[in-house]
Amino acid sequence: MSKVFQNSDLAIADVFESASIMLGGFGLCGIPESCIAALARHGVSQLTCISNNAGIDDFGIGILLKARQVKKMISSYVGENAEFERQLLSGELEVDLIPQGTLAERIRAGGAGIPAFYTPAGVGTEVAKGKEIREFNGKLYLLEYGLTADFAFVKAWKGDTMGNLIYKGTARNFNPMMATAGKITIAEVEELVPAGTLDPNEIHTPGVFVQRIFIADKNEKRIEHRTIQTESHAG
Amino acid sequence: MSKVFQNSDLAIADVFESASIMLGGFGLCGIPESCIAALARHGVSQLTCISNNAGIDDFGIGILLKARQVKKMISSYVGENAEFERQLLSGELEVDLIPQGTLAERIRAGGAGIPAFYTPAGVGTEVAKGKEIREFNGKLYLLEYGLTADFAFVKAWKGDTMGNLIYKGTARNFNPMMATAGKITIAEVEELVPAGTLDPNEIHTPGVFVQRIFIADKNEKRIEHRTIQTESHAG
Amino acid sequence: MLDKYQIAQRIAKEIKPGSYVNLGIGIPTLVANYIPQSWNVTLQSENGLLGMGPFPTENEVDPDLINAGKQTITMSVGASLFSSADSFAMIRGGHIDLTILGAMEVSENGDIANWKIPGKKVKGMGGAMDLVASAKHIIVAMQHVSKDGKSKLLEECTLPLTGIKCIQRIVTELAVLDVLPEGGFKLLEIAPGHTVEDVKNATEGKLIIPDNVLEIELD
Amino acid sequence: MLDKYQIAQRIAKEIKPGSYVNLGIGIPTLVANYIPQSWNVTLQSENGLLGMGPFPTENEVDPDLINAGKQTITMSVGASLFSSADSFAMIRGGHIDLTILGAMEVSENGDIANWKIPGKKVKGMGGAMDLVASAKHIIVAMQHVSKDGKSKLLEECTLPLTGIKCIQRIVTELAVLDVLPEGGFKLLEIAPGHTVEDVKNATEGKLIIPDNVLEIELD
Repeated sequence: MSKVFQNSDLAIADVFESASIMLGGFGLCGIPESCIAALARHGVSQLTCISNNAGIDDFGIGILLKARQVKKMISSYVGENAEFERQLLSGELEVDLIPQGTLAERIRAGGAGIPAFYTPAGVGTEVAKGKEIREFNGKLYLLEYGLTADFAFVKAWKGDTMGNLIYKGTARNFNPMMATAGKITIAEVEELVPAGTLDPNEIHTPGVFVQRIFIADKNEKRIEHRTIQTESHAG
Repeated sequence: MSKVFQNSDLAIADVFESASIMLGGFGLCGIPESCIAALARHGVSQLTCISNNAGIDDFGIGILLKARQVKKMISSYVGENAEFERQLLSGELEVDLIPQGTLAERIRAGGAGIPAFYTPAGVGTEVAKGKEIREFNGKLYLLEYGLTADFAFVKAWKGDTMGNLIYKGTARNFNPMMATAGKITIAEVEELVPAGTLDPNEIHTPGVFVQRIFIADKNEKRIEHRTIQTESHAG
Repeated sequence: MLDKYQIAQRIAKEIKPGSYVNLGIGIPTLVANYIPQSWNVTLQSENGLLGMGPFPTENEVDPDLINAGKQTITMSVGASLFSSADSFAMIRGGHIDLTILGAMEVSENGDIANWKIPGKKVKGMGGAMDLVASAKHIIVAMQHVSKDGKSKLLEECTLPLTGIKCIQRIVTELAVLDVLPEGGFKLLEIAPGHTVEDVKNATEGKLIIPDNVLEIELD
Repeated sequence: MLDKYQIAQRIAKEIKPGSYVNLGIGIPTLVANYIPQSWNVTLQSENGLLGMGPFPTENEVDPDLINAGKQTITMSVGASLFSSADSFAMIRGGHIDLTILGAMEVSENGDIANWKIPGKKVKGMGGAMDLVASAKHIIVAMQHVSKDGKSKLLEECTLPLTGIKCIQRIVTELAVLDVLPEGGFKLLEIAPGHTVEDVKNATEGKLIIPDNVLEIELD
């Protein structure tokens, strides 16, 4: 009955062929590295991956793309991955591009039992195609639907044995909403502490949302654009 | 240009006749006591107050009711106030009762630029009267609208000079959403610290939502039902 | 006939170890007293707390820590705090395994009325409509008959509804019953000292009596 | 003709002290360099940070702290962190005073195209559609004409749109212009060394030339 799993392989062992999976992270920041590596070892394919980005060629979701495990990506920005581009053009991969705020809100809605909501993003663009448009107070909005998935993989900084999570810095990003929207949410944490250690007032994701938790096998945290302050920096 | 006000009277000085005001709190827990007292001194009336509860006869919003400053209450539960009942029966006061989760979500939506969303609460009840009903995945939902107000009065535990807020315990309740949904949000805090003192990772309400902040004149924190563990406590 | 403590005790047996439970005001609150610590059950309070502990001692009282009934409480180990919007997102999203609440009336198709009596003092529905519309599983703790002898398990509710087709199980002073998906109260267990006939007389709505009806067991 | 640093410098003059600003990728990012500390401007990064500081020194680099362009950054005094849903709630709810972003094309009625070129690599819109649909006030930093001499200030956009009727002000290498609510680019300022005629030639959409057109001033 414990939520604590010994490693990533055990935690994701029941991910099945054609499953839908949400993966936290923005760029390579706050991505569930250990779960992704385990999923590559696990080997199921035809996956639908819901993630703001698609990783780079040899890191993040790029690893799953290279192994041809992904059938469809639901993302807002996928521009940093050449293999992605190749599979998309060859028709091996489907992609559903969604405005970032709409994606975030759809996931939040999915976890919150809101089946649909209206948002202004995408009105008058190709994103609006086939969608209900409605006016509220003189402004146009699109109807968008809540989004859930079979699994959610999230990365947190600290977690406790009851599944409570605290994220760090901008590694929080999509992780908190995804934790609420997975039928089974699997959290990999840098530090796992006994329940009662974390301040209840500082918890970002209450344990009820997390079905499994384990200590991340790796925290490589690759940096996409290492940008350093130069001497000539103004202001 | 500073957000810091010297006291409650200055912070609420421009609240006008017939204004709509959101007031944080659940029961008497986490209510903006100082703002309410200042508003009673300020004296404008015909107010629309949006608050989960209506206080008790001599505390919380009860003070404003007694002074006949409130025209309309938008709440989920108002059962603890005899003066409220009297004014309602005499027709002096209007009340709009909204399911608590719907009220919380409508305020969250108002602050988040979501004009409307669907929720299952109230389907088949008198709450559904006149509302659009729609089916998603075989279940019925009501269309509910985002809610904003001219002012939001919130109570926080700690705040900094840039308006960042941290709440304590269950005194958080409606305060975070209301902070996002007031055109002018006024925060009273138990402790006001210099910007940079609070851990960015622990802030509940980012400063962008708070236009004014001041140190609460009073933190009486009256308890509605002081319930103590007795010797016979089982389990 | 069960008293309110025994109703709470019987309901506690419905709770699964490791589950997350929301307890309403009244008899449901008493249920907490009959959940063994070892079950690792987590109680949610919809005003923004997951992991509600027992009432505080005199020294522990904190005005910033109350439950949905506005009573002072404590936090259990591993508790977390959040806003009302996040709390109802948790409830509406189906993350709470079980909701236990009181009722004035339940109908044979699972409708519930528990928030308003016409002509009486206006109070409001609080979180009840959200809870009944969203909960995965609901158990109602209620009186089978009113003080003046009228059944509260009805063909149709007479009071303003809180939610429709949402109640699965009912525990009263007389019986444990399921509301069947196709309609009707199915009798599961009878209170010690009572007969099927007693339940029949106390139930206005359609009562389905299977062959084997057990006696309610309390440890 | 302004270079990209000068465009950024000119845009910085549009920022009000004490305001909250979201800076897009490219030239908009450079704007940060021209905002004096004393203005108390707070920069939002839509991946979940309010209070973005300068790039880190070698020692300060933290892989868990990046901006929306995926560059390593620091936090300024009084910063706060939040989820992507909360970040776009902040944006969509109109809490950010000013959004500065790049564009490939803008039309005379304020439509903007800045996310996709048919036939080129698919990237995605990221947060651009949310930003343009929600921002209270938008300034676009863009090239007036493409490398092959085509105007990018058009009667109608030719590229897939990011948003409609949302752009209020444009700063290019040649000019500062407003998009009027009734349609048309109103010329406000011209880059040093250029004439109204230059701007006319570079603008395909309707250009409105008031009597007093100033020269762009950079401190």
